[in-house]
Amino acid sequence: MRIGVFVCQCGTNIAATVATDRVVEAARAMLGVIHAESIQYTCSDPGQRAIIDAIQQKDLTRVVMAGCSPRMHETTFRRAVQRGGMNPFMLEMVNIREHCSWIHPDIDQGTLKAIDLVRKGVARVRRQAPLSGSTVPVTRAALVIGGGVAGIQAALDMADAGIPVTLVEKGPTIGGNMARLDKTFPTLDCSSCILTPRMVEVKNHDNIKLIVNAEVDQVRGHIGSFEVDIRRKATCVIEQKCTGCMICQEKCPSRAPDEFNAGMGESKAISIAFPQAVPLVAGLRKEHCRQFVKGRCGVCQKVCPADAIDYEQEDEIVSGAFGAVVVATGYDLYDWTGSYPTYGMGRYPDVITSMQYERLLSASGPTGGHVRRPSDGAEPQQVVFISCIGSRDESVGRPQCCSVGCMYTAKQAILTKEHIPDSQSYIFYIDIRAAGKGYDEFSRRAQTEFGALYIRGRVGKIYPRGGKLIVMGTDTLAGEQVEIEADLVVLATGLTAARGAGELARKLNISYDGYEFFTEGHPKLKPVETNTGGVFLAGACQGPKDIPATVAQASAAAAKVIGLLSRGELETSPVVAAVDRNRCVGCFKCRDVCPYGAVEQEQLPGGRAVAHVIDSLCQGCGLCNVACPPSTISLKGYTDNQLIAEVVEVLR
Amino acid sequence: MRFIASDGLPRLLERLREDGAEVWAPRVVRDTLNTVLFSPWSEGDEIETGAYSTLSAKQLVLPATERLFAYRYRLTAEGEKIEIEAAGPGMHAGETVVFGARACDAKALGVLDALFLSTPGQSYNDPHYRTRRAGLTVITLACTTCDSACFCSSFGAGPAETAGSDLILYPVGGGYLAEGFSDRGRELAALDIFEDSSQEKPALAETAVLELAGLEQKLLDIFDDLDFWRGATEQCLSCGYCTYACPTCHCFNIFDEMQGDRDGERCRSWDACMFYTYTLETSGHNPRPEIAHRYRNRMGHKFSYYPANQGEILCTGCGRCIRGCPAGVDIREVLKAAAARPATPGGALQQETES
Amino acid sequence: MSTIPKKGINATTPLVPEPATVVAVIQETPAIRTYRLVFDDPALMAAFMFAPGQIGLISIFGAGESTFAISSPPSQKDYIQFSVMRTGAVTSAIHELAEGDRVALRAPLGCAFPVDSWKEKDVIIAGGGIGMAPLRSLLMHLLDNRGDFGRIQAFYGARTPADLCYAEDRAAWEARADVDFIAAIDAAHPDWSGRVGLLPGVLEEEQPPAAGAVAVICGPPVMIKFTLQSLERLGFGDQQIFTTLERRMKCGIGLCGRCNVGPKYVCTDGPVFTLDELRRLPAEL
Amino acid sequence: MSKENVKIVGFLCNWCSYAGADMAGTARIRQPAQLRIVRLPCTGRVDPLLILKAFQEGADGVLVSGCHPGDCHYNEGNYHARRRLEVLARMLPALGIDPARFHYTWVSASEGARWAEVVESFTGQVKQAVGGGSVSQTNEVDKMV
Amino acid sequence: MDDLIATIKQVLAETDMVLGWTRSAAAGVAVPARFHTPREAEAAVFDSTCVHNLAVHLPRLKDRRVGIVAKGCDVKSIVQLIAEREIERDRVRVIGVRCPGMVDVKKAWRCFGFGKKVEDAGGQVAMEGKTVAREEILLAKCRGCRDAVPVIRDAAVGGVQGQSVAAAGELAGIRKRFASMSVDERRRFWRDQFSRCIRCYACREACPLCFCRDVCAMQTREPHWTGGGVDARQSEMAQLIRISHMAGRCTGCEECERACPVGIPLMLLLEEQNALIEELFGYRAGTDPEATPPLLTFDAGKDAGGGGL
Repeated sequence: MRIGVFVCQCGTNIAATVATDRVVEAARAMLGVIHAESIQYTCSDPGQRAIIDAIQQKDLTRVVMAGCSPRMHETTFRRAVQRGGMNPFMLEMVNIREHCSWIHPDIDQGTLKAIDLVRKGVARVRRQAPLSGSTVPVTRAALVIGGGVAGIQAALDMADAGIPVTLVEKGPTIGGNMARLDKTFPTLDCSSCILTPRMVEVKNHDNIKLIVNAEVDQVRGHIGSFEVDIRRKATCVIEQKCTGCMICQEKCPSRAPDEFNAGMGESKAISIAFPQAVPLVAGLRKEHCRQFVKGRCGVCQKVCPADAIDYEQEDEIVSGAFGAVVVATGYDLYDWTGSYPTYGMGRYPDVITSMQYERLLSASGPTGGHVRRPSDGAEPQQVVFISCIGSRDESVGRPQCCSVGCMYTAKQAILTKEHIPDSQSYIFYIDIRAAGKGYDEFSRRAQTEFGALYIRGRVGKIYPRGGKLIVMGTDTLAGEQVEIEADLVVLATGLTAARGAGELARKLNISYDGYEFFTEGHPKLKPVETNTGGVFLAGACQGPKDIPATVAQASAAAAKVIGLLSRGELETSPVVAAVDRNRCVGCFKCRDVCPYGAVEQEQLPGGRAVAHVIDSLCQGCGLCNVACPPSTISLKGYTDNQLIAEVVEVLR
Repeated sequence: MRFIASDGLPRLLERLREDGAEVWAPRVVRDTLNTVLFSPWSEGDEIETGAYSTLSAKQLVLPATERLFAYRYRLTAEGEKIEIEAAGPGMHAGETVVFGARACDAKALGVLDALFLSTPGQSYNDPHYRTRRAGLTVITLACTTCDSACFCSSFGAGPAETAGSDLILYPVGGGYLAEGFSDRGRELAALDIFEDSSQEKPALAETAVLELAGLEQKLLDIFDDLDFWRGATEQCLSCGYCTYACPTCHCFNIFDEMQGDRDGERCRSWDACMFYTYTLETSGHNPRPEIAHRYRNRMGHKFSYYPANQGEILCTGCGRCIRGCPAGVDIREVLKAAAARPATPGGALQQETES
Repeated sequence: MSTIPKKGINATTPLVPEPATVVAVIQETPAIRTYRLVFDDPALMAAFMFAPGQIGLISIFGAGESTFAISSPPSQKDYIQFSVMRTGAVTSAIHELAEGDRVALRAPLGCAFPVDSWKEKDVIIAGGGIGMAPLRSLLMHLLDNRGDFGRIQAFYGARTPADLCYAEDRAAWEARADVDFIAAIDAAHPDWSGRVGLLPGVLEEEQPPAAGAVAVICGPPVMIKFTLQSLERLGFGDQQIFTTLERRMKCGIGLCGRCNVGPKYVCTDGPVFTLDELRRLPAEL
Repeated sequence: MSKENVKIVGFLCNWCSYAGADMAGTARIRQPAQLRIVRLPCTGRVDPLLILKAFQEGADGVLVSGCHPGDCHYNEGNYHARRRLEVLARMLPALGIDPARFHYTWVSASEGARWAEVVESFTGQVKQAVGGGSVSQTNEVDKMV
Repeated sequence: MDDLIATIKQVLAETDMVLGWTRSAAAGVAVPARFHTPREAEAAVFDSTCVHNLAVHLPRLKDRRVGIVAKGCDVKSIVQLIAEREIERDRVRVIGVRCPGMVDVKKAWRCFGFGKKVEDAGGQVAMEGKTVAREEILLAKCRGCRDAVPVIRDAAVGGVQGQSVAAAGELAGIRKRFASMSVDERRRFWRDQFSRCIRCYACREACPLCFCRDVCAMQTREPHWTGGGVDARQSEMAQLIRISHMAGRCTGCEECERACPVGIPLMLLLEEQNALIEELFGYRAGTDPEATPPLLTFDAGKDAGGGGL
């Protein structure tokens, strides 16, 4: 063992309160130390040169560098010893500046402490093994899960950068929730006018493969090389043949709910969601189809001019290899009908959700853009909006802000006035949250220009009376009860994670919170990463957000993927956990605590199952090392014996 | 015969202590669940003369852990050097008296002597063992009763065995008859704490007898009968209790005890052939991976190899391994079954060429 | 087995090693390094005697002690040589040693090859991998006393050319006319122009006559297994075949218990055994 | 009564508390000199046995500090640490170790001043705890305590 | 006994063996046995000397189908092994038995002598004319037993439901003394206790949850938590390793303490730890095969601890 110890004086930063010559002298007596010297500025060029020279002349195999914080210069000195011909991890830095000379004015105290720390460093580096990361090849392809605006944006950004992208959408068309919106706040752009061109671009992009009616079935592998099975659900329509002529939908005798219109209209068992759907391909819903329910019909098959109907079609597994995954599964609206008994639990047809109202406002909606209330088709005069349904409401277990309700309610109030000039909108709200650019101005316009009446307070009860809905609430500012005879009540329902988000998270091994929103890698510094390398988040799947924030995050995720996939291979950190196969008892407590899913089961010849660390996933936290009773999984560079030796040496 | 009254015993032991000897005797240990151990005795301590001690008295000649030497790395003018300082026997190096050993315990010392004091050239003459053994006086308590774990009668004279004892005390009314079997023992019996007596020696216990004839060869003959050994050890948990409690087991481990990186000691410590790690090689290979393999070696060592090499059976029938086994394993049952088992063919090369 | 004078061990405290210094380190293969040690006490070094086949225990304080065959010949008085393959904690610590580093050594221990009884006989040596270490000592000893023996054939096998130790020695043996030395690697390799094939096959191709010969084999278990079969086919009897056993050892003097194979202790009754002896031992290797 | 010459081992996570200690240094905030810091990637790497080992090797006090809950660099490391360390802390009296000699806390990279306060106050607490003539003082051989 | 034997025979029909007890002639008490055939099963017994926790064998019989006669407390070990995925539920057939409370055999032998047949009836334990109050001779875990009813069972003998559970007794003996000790007294107490440890690892080997066994860190140099020597400090560290690794896993079966040949009251520490685990996390090991052991998980919101000075 040939250890060199270098004690930096850092000018007088260290030397003023630590007698570096005494530290050098003490270091010389430590086991295995064959070289020790003090250098005025070790990080300077001549300083680094001195280290390199000593390594080469004295054939050093390990170096202890006593100086500033390793957080400052560890990389500098790792590179230096590497230039000297050593493995960079055979360097140990001990902090005798921030943790010693700068905080202890007494030179004896400081010197003694510095010697302790050097001894600790020597003991630790004695037990250090050379480390090198492995490289894993990167598959230059990305998977985007979810075809809403987030998925579309991320897919297009990546595809434009030359990356082959597969976009998987659960429903029959991309576009997501944004495609169902009429206008967007605060500019009142037509939602589909800005979105549909992007949807078409996806369809036509050479680098994008679009798979609709499909979900992720299984995910294997890790950053750089995921293998994903995608299940394409049978729709009884041969996608390649369907021309989107919609004759089948026209002739189909089976009625079915209109999901695109949030249940506001009626559709057919075979249908295309909406005229701008991408891809423009019909799909058949077996549960509503006479052919399947009654066993005879076959109308669509007969009328289809393209011969695109295949009743025998089965689910199909499409497998793909990807270097990275962007999750953009968006949101669903909170289902209020189960938890607001005083609002009728969905029994009053004229109490509707904001998305249903959005469809009533939309020119492509079931009413062609004429606002007519569901019960009798009458045009409402008095419209009551109630904010914060299923959000900011502890009583239904959803304390978080939906972050868009205030704004879209203002928008809908404005649109109501535009559609029905003599109407009056009332908005029950808790607080008006309008923090975005132009948002506050917008919500004020709803009041000042469009006459919406804002009432601060909750609605206690809604009940029908003579063709009207009586809305009873409290105006907490005025301190009085309010009763409004409404023609239509619109609930500003909050945003929840998309159905099945938790299940998808488990497949991808990413974490999610109690509401199944996915957890970002770091709340501040890694907003689009997850704790699983190579899996990124875009849009409302990470938490409620509006369109601009969604698009920004989607582009950010795309940028991360582009950066990742621009490398041919990935170098993994060498400070990862490793398993001693001979001693592993296969209890998998390591796997239980690993936040990154970096531990997998390995079957040894002979049948014994042991833990195996996937280097590219391991982040080196060391949780597994502590969870493993015999420490057969241990964190390289921070082994038990290294830490034990440090403890023993500082206490000597 | 000489006689010592029961209340004379503490006086005898105190006299020995005054003469500079450390005295050990079986005592119930405070704050334990009725554990009897040979423990240092001083005046006023109660001695347990009924129940058997959980551990034998072998620790007085083979301590559970002892230093072999100390090492130091020192920086000298010629660079780093190693200094090695051999340790003396340390514990129990002077006069030591063990009171209340049983015939089986005393005999065991002689069995160990066969290995540790063997003549130079044949094997090894252990300096620490020799020093301690030379300073050890064994005062044996003869057994007039026994329990069902005892089977010393299978080995020589059984309860009447005198080998290894300096002085044997035979319980009689009011005290003990004393008989010396060595110069040291006769010297003690002559002390004025003892008086002459014409009482008869009491009848000694009759312990169970285990048939041992032919076992030395039989254990070799059924060596390859792993089914037998697996069956015999199905309850064994592979702890080291039986080996540590055994008065004749003597295998040890050698390891370094560091005091920081520069200084340390090399120690030897009791080791148990029942541990997996005992024969584990650094390559991961283990010639005795299963409990069955290890127990087979343990039986072989006691009843076949040691008799072949040293002329002594490595067991005196004290029954400690039976009384204290947490899993209720009874060595006698295994040996009986071994005796009844038909021989199987085999040999070292067989396994090697098959593996 | 012949009884060899065991000077070098501290007579009164045989468990206490003697300080020694590394005088040379040779990187033989990626996993094997050869160390040349000298007792720090010059008197001890001068009196040191041993015979091929005997072993030594090297101590790295803190890590422990490990057993290795002596690979230098008795005629080499300047140093005691060991070849060490990296497998565990102690061997890893030994692999950290550099020239000038201090260790401690207990040697010689165990029984040697009974070369005195091989006078006039042909000797066949077959070593595989690290198993060549004791055979190097033996071969050099035989060559030092060349006139005492008949034909000497030595075979040394390894997986690849990079796994062969003792490059200089091999060149010297190949150059000598009084020994038939063949190094072979398991499969063809661009860096290798010599013999290719597994050692048992090479041995059978060379057909050493069994009459009046002894064979010494040392190597990994699978190599020993097939070499034994080859030797049997060539007509070697069990008493003509010698090998060495490896076991985990602690005391080296037949006390601590763990290295026994049945009643025999590898540290004191071995490590050298005849095949005949092994056949009579229980199957526990 | 308090003992001046104490030794304290600190186990600090690299990302928050070690950086916080760096910040205290950069700000030149004077601190008691008895603490020796062992740097780890995460408090999740702190094996409770390390703490017991430190006590056995003669530490008068042991301090563990990591990222605030929710801010762990590895997301979950300090949550696991919190459970492990809380169990250990509560076991200490049964083991015969004064619980005042152990403390674990959370200090972020920006809390240099708070770090200095933690060191100051824990050092004082340890001096107080071991000053009363506990076993460690009466018998140097038996270091655990 | 007939009921037990019949049940074992039934279970044998669908398993490779049944773990149970038989009477040892020499020891006079029940000893563990394996029954492979109905004929062997005839020797099965169950009484208040069936102290052994046979679940200790299950991790070593992972590839077999095993029946096991188990007391309520033994079943907790089985449950915990299932919770830790060490064994598979469907490979084990649990024969729950009605437990009368277990006699501390070592105490019995101290009262009556080794190998004397111990008669346990009606509040008294007796042999050859001597009697001892049953209360005095019960294992510590049986006082205030909360787990007499097996949590899982595939068969039952003697009506495991609704059996009486020994009343919670006052702390007695060592437990009482220990509870009243100061921290420094405890330090000395443990130093004395561990000075007797001989490192035989019977505590570990008898523990059903100590399934690392051959690679256990109590014995290794990698990691080198403690030396291999017999000395109070090293032995204490070795035991702390075990206790630390039992946190949130120990079912309190008391086997380690029973196995300890030198009578170290290990349960003092384990009981303390089990109690605080229950207090902190509401978790009792061995009561729910679906539950995640508390030190393998966390609750970001509810867990408390750490903070200011």
